[in-house]
Amino acid sequence: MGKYVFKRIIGLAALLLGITIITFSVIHIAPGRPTDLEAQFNPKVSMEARERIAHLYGLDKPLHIQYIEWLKRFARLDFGISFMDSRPVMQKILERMPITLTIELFSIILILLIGIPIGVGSAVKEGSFYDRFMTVFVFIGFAMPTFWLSLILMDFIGVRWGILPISGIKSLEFEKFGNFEKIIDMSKHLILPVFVSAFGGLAGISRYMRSSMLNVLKQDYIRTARAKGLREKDVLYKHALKNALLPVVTILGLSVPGLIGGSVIFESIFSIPGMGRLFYESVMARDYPVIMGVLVIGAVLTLLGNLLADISYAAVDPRIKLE
Amino acid sequence: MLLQIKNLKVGYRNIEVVRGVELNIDKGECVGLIGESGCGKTTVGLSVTKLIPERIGMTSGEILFEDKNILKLNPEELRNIRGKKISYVFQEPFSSLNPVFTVYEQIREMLEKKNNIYIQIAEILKSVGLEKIIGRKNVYPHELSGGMQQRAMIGMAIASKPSLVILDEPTTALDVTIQRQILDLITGLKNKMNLSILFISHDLRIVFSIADKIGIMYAGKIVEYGTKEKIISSPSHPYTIGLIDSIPSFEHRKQLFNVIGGKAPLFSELPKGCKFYPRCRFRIKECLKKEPELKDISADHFSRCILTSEIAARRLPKQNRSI
Amino acid sequence: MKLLKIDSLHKTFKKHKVSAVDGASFSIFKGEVLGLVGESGCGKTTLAKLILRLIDADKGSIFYKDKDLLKISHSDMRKTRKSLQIIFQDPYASLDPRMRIGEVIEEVYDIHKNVTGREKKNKAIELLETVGLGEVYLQRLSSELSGGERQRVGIARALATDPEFIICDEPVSSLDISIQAQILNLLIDLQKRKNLTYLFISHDLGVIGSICDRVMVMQSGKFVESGSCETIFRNPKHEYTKTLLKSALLS
Amino acid sequence: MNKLTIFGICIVGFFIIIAIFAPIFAPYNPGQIDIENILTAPTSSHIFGTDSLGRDLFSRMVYGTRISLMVGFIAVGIASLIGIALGAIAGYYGNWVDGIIMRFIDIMLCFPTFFLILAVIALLEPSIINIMMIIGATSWMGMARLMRAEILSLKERDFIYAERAIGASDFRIITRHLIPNAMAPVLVSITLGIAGAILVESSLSFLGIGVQPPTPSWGNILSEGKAVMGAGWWMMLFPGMAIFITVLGYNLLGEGIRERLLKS
Repeated sequence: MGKYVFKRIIGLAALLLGITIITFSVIHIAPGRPTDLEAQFNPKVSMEARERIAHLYGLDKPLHIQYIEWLKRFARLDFGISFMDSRPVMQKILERMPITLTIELFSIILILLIGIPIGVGSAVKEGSFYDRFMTVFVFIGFAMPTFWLSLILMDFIGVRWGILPISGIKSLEFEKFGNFEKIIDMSKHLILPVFVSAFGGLAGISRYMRSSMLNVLKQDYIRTARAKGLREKDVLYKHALKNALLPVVTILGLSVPGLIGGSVIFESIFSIPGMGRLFYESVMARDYPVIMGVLVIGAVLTLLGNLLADISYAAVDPRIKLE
Repeated sequence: MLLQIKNLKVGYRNIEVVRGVELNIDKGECVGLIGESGCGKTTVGLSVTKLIPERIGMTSGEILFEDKNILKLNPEELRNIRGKKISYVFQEPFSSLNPVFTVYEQIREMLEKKNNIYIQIAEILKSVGLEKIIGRKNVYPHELSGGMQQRAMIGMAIASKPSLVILDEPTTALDVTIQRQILDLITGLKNKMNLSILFISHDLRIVFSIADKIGIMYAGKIVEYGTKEKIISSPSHPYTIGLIDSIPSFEHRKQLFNVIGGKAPLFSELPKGCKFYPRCRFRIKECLKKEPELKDISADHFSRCILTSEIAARRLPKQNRSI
Repeated sequence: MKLLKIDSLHKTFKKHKVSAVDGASFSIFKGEVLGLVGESGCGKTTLAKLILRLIDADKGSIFYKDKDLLKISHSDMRKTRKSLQIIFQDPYASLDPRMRIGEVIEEVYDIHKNVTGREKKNKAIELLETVGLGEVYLQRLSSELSGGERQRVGIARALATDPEFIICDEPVSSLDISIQAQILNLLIDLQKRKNLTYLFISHDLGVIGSICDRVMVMQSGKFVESGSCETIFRNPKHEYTKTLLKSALLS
Repeated sequence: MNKLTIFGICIVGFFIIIAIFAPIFAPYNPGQIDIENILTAPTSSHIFGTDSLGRDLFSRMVYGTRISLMVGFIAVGIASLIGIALGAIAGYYGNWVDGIIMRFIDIMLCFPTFFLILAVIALLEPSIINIMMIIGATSWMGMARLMRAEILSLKERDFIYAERAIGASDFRIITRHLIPNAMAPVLVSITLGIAGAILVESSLSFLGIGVQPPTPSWGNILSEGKAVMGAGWWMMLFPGMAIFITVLGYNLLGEGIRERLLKS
C-alpha cells in the first residue's frame, strides 16, 4: 500500500510540473503583457515606471528563465502579489478556498446521498413508472443550465417568496448573533448554492449508478447468487451493489474539476466570496498573478481528488493489487 | 423419480425456444443433455429452479421435484430449494464467482448451520481438491486458476448437500487436462454423495464419459433419449447419427462421413413438420406432414423420427467406429 | 521439399515477462498438414502470428523460398504475404463488422491491384462458391451470418490471394460440432484440390488427429514432442503428450 | 426507436431550421431599438416581449439560435478533430507516442475546464471565433480517450490481423477499419459535446465574457434579464428555456445513438 501511494505521488509530481508549464504558457504566449494592464489602472505610469514593473516581475528576461523563477517561487507557495490590491496571491486564495470547498463537499455528499439511491432504484425497477419518471428527471437535470436554475431560484425563493437569503454567506447582522444562530444563518445562505452546485452532478451520478447497476445485474455472478437461493435483498444490495459502486468512486474523482469550474457561475450569481468568484474578478481585472495562482491551485485540488479516488478504489477493489 | 420435467415450454418475447421438453432424473443418476448452441438446453437447466426472470421468459408445463411443482412455488419456497436441494455449476467459473467477495465468504453463504463454519468450509474445500486454500480466508476468485475457480464453484454447489446438481457446460471454458480433472472430481462426488446430476454440454465425448442417460436436443425439443449404451451403440435419430459421426478423431482420418449439412434453423423461422427435415439425409415427404412424437424404440430408448427402424441400416459405414 | 524453415524463433511480451515462444525451430514441407497442439496460453497463436510477421519476433529466422521473412523490407513482405495466409479462430472477430461480404473479398484485390472492375466481382463469386456460399452472400453483412458461414468467408478471403501456405489457427474450435465437421471437410477438400500446405493449430487432439500428417506438441512456449501423427497418437514419448492424450477422452 | 430519442431529434431539427432560416422567422431586425416600447410583456406584435432597449425579444432569440448552434458545432468539430486524431495515433502506435499523448491528456484533465476557458478569454478578446476555438481546444480530451480505448481493443481483434495478412497498409487499416469501427462511442460523445459547448458558451455570455452585445446570444439575453429581474420575467424565461430545450434535445439524441450503436 505504502509503495503504491509513493509511486502515485511520484507520478503526481510529474503531472504537477505539466500543470505549471501549461499555466505558464497560457498566460505568457497570449498577446499583450501583464504590465499593459497594470499601467491601464494607472495611466500616469510612465514608460520608465513600466519597465521598472516589468523588471520587478522579471518580464524582461527570456521566457524559460521566467518560468524557472516562477516555478522556484511556486515551490515556496509564493504566487506573487495581486495587481488589484497588492496582497499576496496565496493569502487571497487561502481566504477564499474554505468557502468553495465547504460548498463542494456538501454538494458531493448531497449528490451521493440522493444520486446513488435514485440510480440503484431505477436499475432494480428497470422499465417501471419510477424508472421512467427518474429518467425524465435525470435528463432535465443534465440540460438545466446552472445559471438559469440559480436565477429562477433566486427570483422565486429569494425575491418573491423571501424564504431564503440570496446573497453572500452571512447576514449583515451576523456578528451580533450567538454561535448557534451563526450556524443557522450560514446554513440558510448555503442552501441554494449547495443545491445548485449539486443539481447537475446529481443527474450524472444517478444515471451512472443506474447503468453501472444494470450492467452488474446482467453478470453471471448475479445468476449464481440467485441460484444459490440467496434472498433477493442480498442478491441486490450485497452481491450487486458492491460491484456497482466501485466505478462510481472513480467518477467522483473525475467530477472534481467540473464542480470547481462550476463554482465561478453560482458564486458570482449568489455573491459568494469563494475561489470561483475570486477567479472571475481577477479575470475581469486581468490580475495575472491571481489567475495563475487559482489555475494551479484548482488543478492541484483536482489532482488530489483523483489521487484520493484512486487510492480508495484500490482499497475497496480486491482485484487491484497494491504494488 | 427425483425430478420430472413435463412438457416444459419457455418463450422469450413470444418466441418459444423450449418447445415441450420431457426429462426424468432418478436419484443418483446422471442425465446428459446434449445440443448445439442455441438449441435451448441452457434454458431447460435454468428453468428447473425458475431462474429465468418472469418478465423475460414465459414458462409453462410442470417441473416436479420431490412431487412438488417448482413452477408453482412462491419466491420463499423457491429459495428453500435453490442452492439447498438443487444447485448449479455454470460454464465460466471466472464470471460466475463474485469478484469482490472472498471464496470463503461465497461458500459461507451456502451453509445453513452457522456453527463451526470454518470447519465446515475446510471440509468442503477438501472434498473439491482445494486443500491449498484451507485457512486462507482472504483469497479472492481472481487469485485462483480457472480449474481452481471451477472447483470453488463446485464446492459452493455441494456445500448444502443438495440432491440434484445442474452442471451447465462446466468444463467448456477449461483446458483439456483440467477438464479431465474436473470431470473426475464430479464423478467422485456423485458416487460419494449419491448426487443426481443434469449435465448440459455440447460436447458428446464429455457427456458419453460421464452420463448414465442422454437426451439430445434439437430446436427446442428432445429428439432422442436413451441410456448411454443405447445412444452410442444404436443411435436412431438422424441428428444423433450425424453428431456422432462428426466427432473428429485419429481413428477415422481425413474422412468425415454422414456430416450434417446446412445450419440450425432460427426459432423464429422453424420449418414445418420435422424440424430437422431441411438438414436430414434420410428425409421423405412424410416428414413434412407433422412434427413427429417421441416414440419408443426399445426399453429406455426414444426417438422423434418416423423412420427410426430404417435409418440404422442406411447409415454410411465407417471403418473404425471408435465410440 | 521444405516450404518454410523456422529457426530458433523467440518472442517475449513485455507485460508477461515469460517467453510466449521460446526457441521454436521446425520445417514445413510442401503439401503437408502440420499440426500444432497445445493448451491455452502455450504460445501457439503467438507462433502463428510471428510466422506471418503480424507481430514482430525478438529473434530467429523464418526462411520461405530462400528469403528470411524477418529480414526483408516491408514492401517485399507485403508481396510475399500473398503466398502465406491465415484463418482465424473466432469468426465473430475476424471479419470487419461494418463490411459486406463482397467488400471483404474484393478488398484483397484492391490492395494487390491485380484484378479490377467486373472481374473482381466474378472472382469473389467464384471464391464464395468454392467455400460453399453463393452469390447471394455478396451483399450480406458479416453480422447477419452464422459462425460457420463467417468461417467460410474467412477461408474465401485467405484463398483470394491464391496462397500456397495457410495457417489455420483453431479454425473450428468455436463452432458447433456439426458445423465443425463441415468446415473440416471443406479444409481437407481444399488442401487436396489446391495442393495447399497447412499449419493446423488446435487444442483438440481429435481434430488434429483427423486432419494432420505430422504433429508438434507445445507446452509453455516450447515444443515437447513432434513426429508423425501415427507415432504421437500410438506411441507418445513425452509425459505431457501422454497426459494430453489421456485427457482428450479419445479412449 | 425510443420515444425520447424521437423527441430529441425533433428538438435538434427544429432549432437547426430556425438557425438556418433566421431572417424568415424573425419579424423584426434584432438590433432595432424602439424607445417607445421598452420592456413590454409579450403581446401579439411582440410575442416574446421586448428588452430594455425595446428590441423584439423573439427576433433576438431567433438570431441567438444561430450563434449558439454555430458555436456548438464548430467548437465540437475542432474538439473531435483533435480528439480523434490524437486518440487514434496514441492507440495505434502505443509505446512512447501513447505515453506522451496520454500524459498530456492527464494534465489537461486536471484543469477545471471552465477556469481555463475564462483565463484564455481574459487574454484574448472575447470574439465568437475565439470562443469556439477555446471551447474546442479544451474539450477534446474525453473523445481522445474514448478513441484510444476503442482502438486499443480493436487493434488486437483478428480482423485487423487479417488485414495485415492480406497486405493492407497502416494507413488503410487506421482510416478504413479502425477509426470507422471506433466511431460509435465517439459519436455519442460528439452529440453530448455539442450540448456541453452550447452550455459553456451561454455561461460565458451570461457572465459577460462570451458573445458581446449587441450581437444577441441566449446567454447574454439572459444576462440582461438578470439585470431587470422582477421587471421582465420574459427576458429570463425564454432564453433559459431555449438553452434548456436545446441541450435536452442533444442529450436525448446522444442517449438514443448510444442505445442504438453500442447495444448492437
